[in-house]
Amino acid sequence: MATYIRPARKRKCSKTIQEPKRLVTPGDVITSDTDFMRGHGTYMEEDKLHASVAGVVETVNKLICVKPLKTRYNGEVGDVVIGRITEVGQKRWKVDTNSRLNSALMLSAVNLPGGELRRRSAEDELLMREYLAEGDLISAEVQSVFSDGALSIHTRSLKYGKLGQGVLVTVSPSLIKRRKTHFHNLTCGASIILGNNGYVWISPMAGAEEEEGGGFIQNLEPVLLSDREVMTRLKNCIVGLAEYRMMLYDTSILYTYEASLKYTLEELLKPELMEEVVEDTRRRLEQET
Amino acid sequence: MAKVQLSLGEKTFIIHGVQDGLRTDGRSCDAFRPMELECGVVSNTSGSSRLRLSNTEILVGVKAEMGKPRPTRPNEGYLEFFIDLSANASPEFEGRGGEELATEIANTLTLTYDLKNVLDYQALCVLPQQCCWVVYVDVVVLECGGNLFDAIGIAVKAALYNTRIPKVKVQVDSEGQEEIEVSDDPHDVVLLDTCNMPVLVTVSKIGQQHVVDATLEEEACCLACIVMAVNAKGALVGMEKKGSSSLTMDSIQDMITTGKKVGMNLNSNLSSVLQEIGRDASSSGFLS
Amino acid sequence: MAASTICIPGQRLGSTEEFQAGKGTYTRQGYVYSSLAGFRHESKQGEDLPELQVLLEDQQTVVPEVGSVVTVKMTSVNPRFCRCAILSVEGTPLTQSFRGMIRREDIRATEKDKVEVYKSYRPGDVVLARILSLGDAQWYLLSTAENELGVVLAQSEAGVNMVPISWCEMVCPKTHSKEFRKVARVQPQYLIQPAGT
Amino acid sequence: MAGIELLSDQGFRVDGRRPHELRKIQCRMGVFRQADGSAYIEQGNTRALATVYGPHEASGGRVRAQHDRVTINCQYSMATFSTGERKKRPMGDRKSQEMSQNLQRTFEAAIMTQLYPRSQIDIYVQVLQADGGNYCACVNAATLAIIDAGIPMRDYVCACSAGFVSDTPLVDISYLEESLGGPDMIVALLPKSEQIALFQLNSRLHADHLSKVLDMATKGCKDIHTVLDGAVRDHVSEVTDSMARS
Amino acid sequence: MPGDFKRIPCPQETFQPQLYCKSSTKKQLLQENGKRADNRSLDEIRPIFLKAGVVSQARGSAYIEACNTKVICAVYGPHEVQRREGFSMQGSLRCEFKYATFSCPGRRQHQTDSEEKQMGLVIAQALQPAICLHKFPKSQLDIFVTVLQNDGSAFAAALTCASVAVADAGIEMYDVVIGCSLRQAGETTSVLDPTITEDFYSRSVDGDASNHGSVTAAYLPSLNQLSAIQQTGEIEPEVAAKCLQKCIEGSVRIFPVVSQCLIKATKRKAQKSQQTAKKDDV
Repeated sequence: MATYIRPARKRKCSKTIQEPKRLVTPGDVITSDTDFMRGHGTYMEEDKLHASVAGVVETVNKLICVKPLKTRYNGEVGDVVIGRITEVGQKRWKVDTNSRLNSALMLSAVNLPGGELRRRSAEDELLMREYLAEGDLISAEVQSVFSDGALSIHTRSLKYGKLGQGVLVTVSPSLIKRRKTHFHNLTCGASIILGNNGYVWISPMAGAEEEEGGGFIQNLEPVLLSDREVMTRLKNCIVGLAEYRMMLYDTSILYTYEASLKYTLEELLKPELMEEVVEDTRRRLEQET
Repeated sequence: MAKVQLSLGEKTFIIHGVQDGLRTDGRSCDAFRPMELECGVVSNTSGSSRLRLSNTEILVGVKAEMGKPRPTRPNEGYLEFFIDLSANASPEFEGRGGEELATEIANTLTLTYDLKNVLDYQALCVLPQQCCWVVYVDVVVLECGGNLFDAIGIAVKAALYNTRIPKVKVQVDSEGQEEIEVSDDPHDVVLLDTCNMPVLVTVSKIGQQHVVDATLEEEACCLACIVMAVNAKGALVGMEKKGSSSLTMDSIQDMITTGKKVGMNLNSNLSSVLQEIGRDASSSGFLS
Repeated sequence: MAASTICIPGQRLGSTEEFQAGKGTYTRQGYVYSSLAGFRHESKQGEDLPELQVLLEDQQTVVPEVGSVVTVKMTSVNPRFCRCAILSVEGTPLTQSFRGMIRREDIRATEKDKVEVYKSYRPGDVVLARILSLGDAQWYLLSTAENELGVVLAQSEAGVNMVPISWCEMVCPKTHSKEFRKVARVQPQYLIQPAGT
Repeated sequence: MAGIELLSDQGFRVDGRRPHELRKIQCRMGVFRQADGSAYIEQGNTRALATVYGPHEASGGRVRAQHDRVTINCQYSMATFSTGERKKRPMGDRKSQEMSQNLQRTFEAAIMTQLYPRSQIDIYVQVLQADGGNYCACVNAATLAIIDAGIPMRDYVCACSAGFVSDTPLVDISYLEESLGGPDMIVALLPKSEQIALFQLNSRLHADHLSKVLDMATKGCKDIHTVLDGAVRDHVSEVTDSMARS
Repeated sequence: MPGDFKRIPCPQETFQPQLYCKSSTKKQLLQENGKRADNRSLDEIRPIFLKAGVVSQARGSAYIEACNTKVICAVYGPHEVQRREGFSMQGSLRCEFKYATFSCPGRRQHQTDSEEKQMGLVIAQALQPAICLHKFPKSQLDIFVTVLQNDGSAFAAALTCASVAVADAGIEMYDVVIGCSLRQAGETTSVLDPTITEDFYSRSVDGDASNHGSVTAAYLPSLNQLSAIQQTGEIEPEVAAKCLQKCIEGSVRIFPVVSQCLIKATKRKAQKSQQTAKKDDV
């Protein structure tokens, strides 16, 4: 069918869910005990600790913080992020990483063609647009956080750098589960990078990497149709998981992928079928734990 | 339009995908994303509709008001289109940011609806040269996920289907003065015949192939597209080429054929959904 | 020149097997086409295929390109860089100026770290510079790190055109006060004598 | 006053409410996917939509950015079909510019602006159907949208209108009650600390009655806060549950 | 001048008197001998006068006249982009299209209305594929088109005129752009290069209105591609394709005029520069 229109569905009345303990909303008093340390999402007033966002209170030792359901990305050193170049400056690129300020990628924080130990010359400054231009995507690691909250990122490792062919999916950063590794070669035949900032990159399975050119040369050969089908299905699965607010990590994605196999790619676009697939996955994950 | 920037790799992936007939969301080249439609969303309008096409969300409110006929057509009423690209859809549209695109869409709609066959305009006239119905069709774009033209075209047609214009009686009093009396019975209304109204179909050229219902990402890869207004019979009631590239006659012919096919399909699907929803539907709107 | 050699944009001039595409032409699917309304020129150099050009003497549209030498007028100076308006490109005057910028490290070729912008340029100076890169959305990036590039025309505080006395100093003929400038060793081909001097 | 009695002898208002009763409030958070936060609210027949983008890099470069706090940018608009008589333009007139400014001030008082130096938060509200208390509905919707976007606030901001008819203060007045003259008070309140973020009074009201009407509006704000807080808690519980089960 | 209409003592709304004329004779598209009102055959275009380099201040300019349709166009630039936008390796085009207030049967307003804005956008888009925009990064080209008199097909004339003006400005182009209009009247009849009386007005069609409409196309002769299509009225897709084909045929017939015009303009320029060179020698 070329087109598919239907009357809007009524949203399912969600079953009454028990309110989690220690759920707070802005302005709520968390504690009047002064022994605690003030974390994110809280503020002090009149010697009482108040919440400033809506979420569940988390206490780690003496630190109290409230994590909202979704926010812009709050970078931490060591996080894997995916970013898009928005501006080429004189010694740095400005990168959109879904944080509240653009991140900076210094010219000195990238591996330039010709080996790691190469000295950066004035010519490199003029050639910056040749390496990374506006719109290009990179994977990188958070190197440090500036005082105003902006991030400084680097790509000085072979696993980071400019991204080639693939699809980007953006989800809320809070849906990305923190893992040891965020780079996965999924058994279904595609690789994904789950950026901590909520940007997910799906690409064809990395073959024999040609490491010449320091990763600035892109392979623009057509992707095999079979690989493309896998990637497309993965994309739809990740979009579906995010839509129904499931955490994203290799297992959940893989299970959803497997559950989705009973439908064709076009069928998966229908919300009710996607919902069914996600519920199947949820059940399977719950059984395993 | 709310534009997304893409890297060369992403563009290549999309273009090759279209070449292979498999788009990044799993659709084939001539398929639309599923749409959800509801009518009667805003209760203080004569007719309204809300359409959701993936991330594109359109709200249309129709208000019929009394006005003076245009001097060029003294015995016809007329439609007036207004598009509001609200800042809700994208911060780019804040202030006057969306005005240019909004006029472009409104112009296209005006051209395609301003035809003899589309609507019985004479029925909208109350008193020649003095009084007629002016049907304001106001479109608000609440979210923008690509393919604005087509989504607006469908939503407008649905809102007009939902429109109820009060019946008007003209009485001549003893002094020969004409008096207009508008019926306030909610069931004593005139409905508009929508079966000749067109829908818009945008066929975008990507690489060597063309697709319908392009997403924002696909629109970023598209250099030229043709916006066609297609009626239920499959005839073109308006066509415009947009974009910065030129097209060969062969590809134009192919694109027109696709447009006709998809347009007729859209029209027939839309009319069956509208029948299902019914003329006097009202719904809860955003709470659902 | 014979009238038959005038071409218009989109006109096919010959196959790429016979010719090379030069100025004012482009190639498409194995043929050389004209991209200007102008006169057709063929030039042969050595073993290469003859080069096809379409030229129009008096009127060339110019925009600053990387590598071209431009004449600029300084508009503002600060410790890190100076801003300027590009007035002409390779001797062809522009109808409207483009904005450019010379960074401190691009002012001269040697002892870059000792450069002081104030001792090199002042607002109002006319300077020869070379385009380094297209820069960002607003500014072209220029350099004067060559002997031939730098100030050609500067006025002293007394409002008189100064005379260069060394590569880094100029003197005012009226007050004989010296001022620092990064002076260009002007080459004749870039020199356009103002009328009446 | 033209024939309509705003308050019957039995103490009922035109729409059957008692003076201290609010209209029915229904709301939903997270209506849109692309924005950072969004919310929709219905207060009787008044419907408003709010979206929040940010915090993000301040547009217009360093010039507009404030080095010590976030810039809050608001736009108030009304759909052209929202009012009884069609509006010519959704925004740009003086009234909506004033509304935008009011919104900005209101939320500068509540959002913890010092947390995000050099950034910008865009708050866009749109009235889809107008039936009195448009500004209030917008403030309430925007509050929900900001919470949805996870932007830290000192407290909710709840806004409520109040009128004064035949010696009785009326809370949450409808378009009809607004348009038949009489005083019209708008209060935006941080309900927990009872701080007023915005106070506006149109037309004349005897100073003796001020505190009565203000109390009514304040109470209205607190009632709205209860409703909104309930909605937020439901939303948060549902999502937390979903995330926990995966 | 955009006037302050509140202070000018003239009626707020005026109408042209023609509206109130009762036309006794029904307008016929074709005469009995199968010819059009001005004795042209169906696919005959009006004779065209085209001259480049008519505005001395502009970098390039052109004037086109097809009987009573007269359009003038001037090109300025390339110059720096004024608005603060992102970095672009490609130049940008801006086109302003304006009907002179006296050009149409009814008076037009000074302010550019939405139709004119739209036309400007379409002209810019139609010229874009023909211009080597990568040759002037970060810069902008301004094209100003004014219709002096509109007797039908003014938009098509504007397209041709604008492209000649750009070529005259010495901007590198892949190809020239030629515009051509057509009015379809019934399934089989189509009238090329219609005058304003022949042009399509949806409500003036009697009886069955299907396959009545107008088509305008911009053709790139060397690339053999179309860079603009505008169609109004109700036309079957198959017929529409034929209409476009006829527009292309029409454009091919206009091409020699364009080519002659550019050659002449180039010669004139060469002579001029030789003369000034001689003067300098003296």
